[in-house]
Amino acid sequence: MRYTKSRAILCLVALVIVTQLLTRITGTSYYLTQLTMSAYYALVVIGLTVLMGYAGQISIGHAGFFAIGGYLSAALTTHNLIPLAGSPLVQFLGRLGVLVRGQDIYGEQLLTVTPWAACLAAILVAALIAFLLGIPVLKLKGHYLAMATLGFGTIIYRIALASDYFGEADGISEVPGFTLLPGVAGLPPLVVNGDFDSRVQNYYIAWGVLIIGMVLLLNLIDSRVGRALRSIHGSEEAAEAAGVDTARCKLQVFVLSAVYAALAGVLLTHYNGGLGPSEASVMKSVRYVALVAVGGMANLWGALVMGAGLTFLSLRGVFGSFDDAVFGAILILVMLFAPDGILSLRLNGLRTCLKRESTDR
Amino acid sequence: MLRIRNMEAGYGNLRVLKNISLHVDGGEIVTMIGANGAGKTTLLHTIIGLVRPTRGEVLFLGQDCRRLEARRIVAAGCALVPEGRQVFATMSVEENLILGGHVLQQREGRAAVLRELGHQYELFPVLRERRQQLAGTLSGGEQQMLAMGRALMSRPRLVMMDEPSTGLAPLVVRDIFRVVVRLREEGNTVLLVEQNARAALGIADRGYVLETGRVILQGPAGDLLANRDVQRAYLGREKIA
Amino acid sequence: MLELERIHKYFGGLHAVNDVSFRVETGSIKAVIGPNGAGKTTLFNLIAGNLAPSSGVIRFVGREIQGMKPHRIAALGMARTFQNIKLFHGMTALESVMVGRHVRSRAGFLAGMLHLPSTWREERQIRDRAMELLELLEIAEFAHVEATSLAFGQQRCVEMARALAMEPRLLLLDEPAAGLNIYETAEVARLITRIRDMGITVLLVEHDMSLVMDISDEIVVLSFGEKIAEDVPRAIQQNPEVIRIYLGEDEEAA
Amino acid sequence: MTADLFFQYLFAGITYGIMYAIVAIGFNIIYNTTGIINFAQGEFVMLGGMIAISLLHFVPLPLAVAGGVVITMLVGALIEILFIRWLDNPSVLRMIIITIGLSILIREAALHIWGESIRSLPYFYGNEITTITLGPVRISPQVLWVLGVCGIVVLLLSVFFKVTPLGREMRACAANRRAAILCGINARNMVTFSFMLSAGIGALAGCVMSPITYTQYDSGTPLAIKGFTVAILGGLGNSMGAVAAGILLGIIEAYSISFVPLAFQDAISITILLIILFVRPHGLFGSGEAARLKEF
Repeated sequence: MRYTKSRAILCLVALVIVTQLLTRITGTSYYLTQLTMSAYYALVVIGLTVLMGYAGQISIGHAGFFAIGGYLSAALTTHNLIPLAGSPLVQFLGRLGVLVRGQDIYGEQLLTVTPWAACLAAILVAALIAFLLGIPVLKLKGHYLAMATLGFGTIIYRIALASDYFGEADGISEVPGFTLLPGVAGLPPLVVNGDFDSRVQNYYIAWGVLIIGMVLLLNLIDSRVGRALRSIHGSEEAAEAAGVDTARCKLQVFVLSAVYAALAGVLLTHYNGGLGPSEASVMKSVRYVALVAVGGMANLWGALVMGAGLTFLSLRGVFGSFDDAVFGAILILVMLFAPDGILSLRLNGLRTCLKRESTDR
Repeated sequence: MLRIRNMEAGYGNLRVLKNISLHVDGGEIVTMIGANGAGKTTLLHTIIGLVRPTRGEVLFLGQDCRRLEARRIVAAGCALVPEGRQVFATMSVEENLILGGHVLQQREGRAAVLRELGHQYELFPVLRERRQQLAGTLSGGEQQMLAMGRALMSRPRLVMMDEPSTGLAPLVVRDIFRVVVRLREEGNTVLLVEQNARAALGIADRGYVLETGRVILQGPAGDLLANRDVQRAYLGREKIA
Repeated sequence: MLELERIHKYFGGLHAVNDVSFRVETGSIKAVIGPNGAGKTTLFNLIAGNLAPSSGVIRFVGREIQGMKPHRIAALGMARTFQNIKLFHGMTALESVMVGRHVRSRAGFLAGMLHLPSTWREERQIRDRAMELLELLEIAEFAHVEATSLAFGQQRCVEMARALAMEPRLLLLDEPAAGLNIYETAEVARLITRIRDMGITVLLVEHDMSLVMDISDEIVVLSFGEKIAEDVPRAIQQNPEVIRIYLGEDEEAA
Repeated sequence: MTADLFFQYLFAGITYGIMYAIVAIGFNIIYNTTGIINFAQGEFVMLGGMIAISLLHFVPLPLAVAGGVVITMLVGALIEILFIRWLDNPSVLRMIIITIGLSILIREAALHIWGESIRSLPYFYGNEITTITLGPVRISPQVLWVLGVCGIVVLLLSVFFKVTPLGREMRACAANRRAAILCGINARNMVTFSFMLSAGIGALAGCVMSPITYTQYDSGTPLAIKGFTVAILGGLGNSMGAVAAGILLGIIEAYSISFVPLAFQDAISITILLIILFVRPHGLFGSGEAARLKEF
């Protein structure tokens, strides 16, 4: 089992490298931009897969966690703290070394939170919200759980849309790059940003993060806790009878998937240099659910391939103005014909989807 | 009237009934007795089409029932008084009865339903008293009568009853069984599934004993009543010491 | 081992369990029987923690467990099987049994994600133990088959193996022979006796009377939520009250 | 707050509230016969309005509204027959996802047919500035139309379910599906009817509200969330509870404008939904007991 797992990961790494080389040879390196973004979206999808496919808890609000990550990180790294420089909190933060000085395009002095601190804060907040929300929400089942998470996503969307602090309908732009590692010993620094010449580097950062995230999740589902999760999906009653603390397990995985979504939100926001409220919209959440479903529900590899693949096609504009409709159709077709994501059926379902998509166009 | 041959049925992987053969002729009361989990309810559900047999044949009035939808079998004249009564709790007694007359209305029109309604009120006077009351507020015995009345509203050729005595006081059980006897006098055919073996065999013409999905004994009710093996079917064989 | 003291359970107006008390002695096989709706399953759910009793005390290995969550009771050493087999969809037979080792292992969330060496060692032990149990129940050849796709009798074995993997002190069996044929039932009877001989106390609900009479040390009879008899099998068979509720009242006598 | 304003808000609240109640009743009808929450319920409201607006180019207003309702009913029936009828015992998760998918498809179809522009039916009587003075308040006659039509719908529905054979059979299916089948009732057709019925009343509500709230391709989802809130608040399956809960939510929303920025208004109903789900999932007016004795 472990053997095939590491081999599959190696294949993925090889594929990532080959793809980059191919784009270079064929002079299509502009594809790298969308491939990078797809990797981050796929990160959300694999996190949601563990929650939905393995633990069996639906969430139609994961765009909310993505947005919490993205928005907090963006706001903290762009809002100028100079006017508040005198306040004890800002001074305290300054002493902690999490503030950075800079200049905006007009040469004005800027004082903002460093990306690392902002990223950590954003992820912590997302985890905390997931934790607090999860305690009551995960007691719910079926329609109630679906509606509650949908409601949560909508609230985040409304807040993003209505708050001056988060830029209302315009969102936040001019988010600085995120220096993961400073340049050492002649090596260039590792920065998440949208600069033209760091495109290759960012492609590797994104896929690197995705692959690490994938390895961690693959390990998880194969472990004691992972089996407990899957048993909850199979039968909550039997899982409890086998000594699994189902409430705690569900909460843990809910927080974990929220952290994945928030991390993806942070990184993608720094990569794109900004984000808007549509990232928090219900349609985005539904899209993640669709990607999990088409990946085969309880199938991390399917989720990764479909998450990255379909998102890439969507970002390339292949579906044109039918973009959302395609995801709606995918959802319905998968659920009608291959709800369990059985391998053979899944391939059939996929073929149907692909046919549908091509006729849609 | 009803003829079942070598039938097998179950849910998913679970084979509840194995190799069942039985028949019910017109005008008789046949009882099917057996302990919990012997497959009695599954048998009735298979006859009425709620469960599909995996093997064998089910003939009702010479018609093959295996592929028919439940409501078609009901329309053909086979009625089931389900276990646990299953009355429409939020609807009035009269509404329950009228709904039971659904197939009669389609067959013979509204007037026939009203006539039949009168007949049920005569059979179960207590239902007439409570015609406007919500069915969910009736006592257990009254609900059982309502469930029987509802099934009889379709003027069925064969009435099947699933454990009508469960959870009822002995006096009420006696009333219910009296009605069953009266049904036969009126020319009806009854297939009665019971756990209360003594009472059921007391009124039936013939009986079958079901044990873990198989018919292990059959014969005239009187013979079964006297049979030591019937007791065995309920209390298990004695340890061979 | 297990002690029920004046247990009552009401559902709305329904008195589902009425003043039931009995004890299960360590190392014995005890059976609960009774007609439909007698409250047997409710009683099981009360013991396993799926329901909380309206009043009364349940003691297990010296601790009061009424109202405790099922997983905590399980951790104290109580395992159960279900009437309508509850296996985990999408997991192999081996994995299902490995879930049973949950309470006997420790690896947490992060350890699982990082696959630390200690986790890895523990994982191997879990796997070995689960495999042993599958061998014990003679279904090792299906270890890597999805459990829900197995034949019915084999599914019961997987469920039983899962329960045994918990190394329980008390095993609750809810109709272990339901849906099995005569030979399989005999097999189950043999297995239950073996489990008892392994030192595990057994409490079962069963409809197959011959099974119950053959293997139990003591029998409790329930009717309408009340305990009407508790005795050894031979005495239960002779008990007029029990015969009455099983065969029903005589028309004339009533 | 002046008395005048107080009554204005009150009327606005009741108007919106009864609208939510109609959506909630749509949820209830389908839920009662199938146990499914139809996430595409809001789209029926949008479709009704949109179709009527388009028909208005060819026929007079009453016919356009009737057309909108009838066509939406057909869409509802079609959806049930194509996507739901033939599924054997589907899981709740599966049904949720399918109906969400449907709502997206309907919305996207509407986007392609009608575009992103905001449309509306004309006022049924008078225009935007026509008002009627009722004691201390001046209200638009359309508000009376909304109240009247929705009130009549609720009334007709209860008569339909009480008196007609079809209504009785649908109630029977809701009360006990298996027993209904044993009475010879075609339970599957009842499900189709329930989809048609809830599509129809949703569409009607969409028409009468259109002059006030306007209609846009994506106006369904927010309505669905509020309708669901109301359905839960009133006790799932309980339509009289839905009316009370709808008016309550409408009034809360209306008055909340004085306390919270308009943009957060939606967040209020969702917060109420979340709180209700956590605290009293069987609704404000239902008890656990009554939830079992479902009542239209």
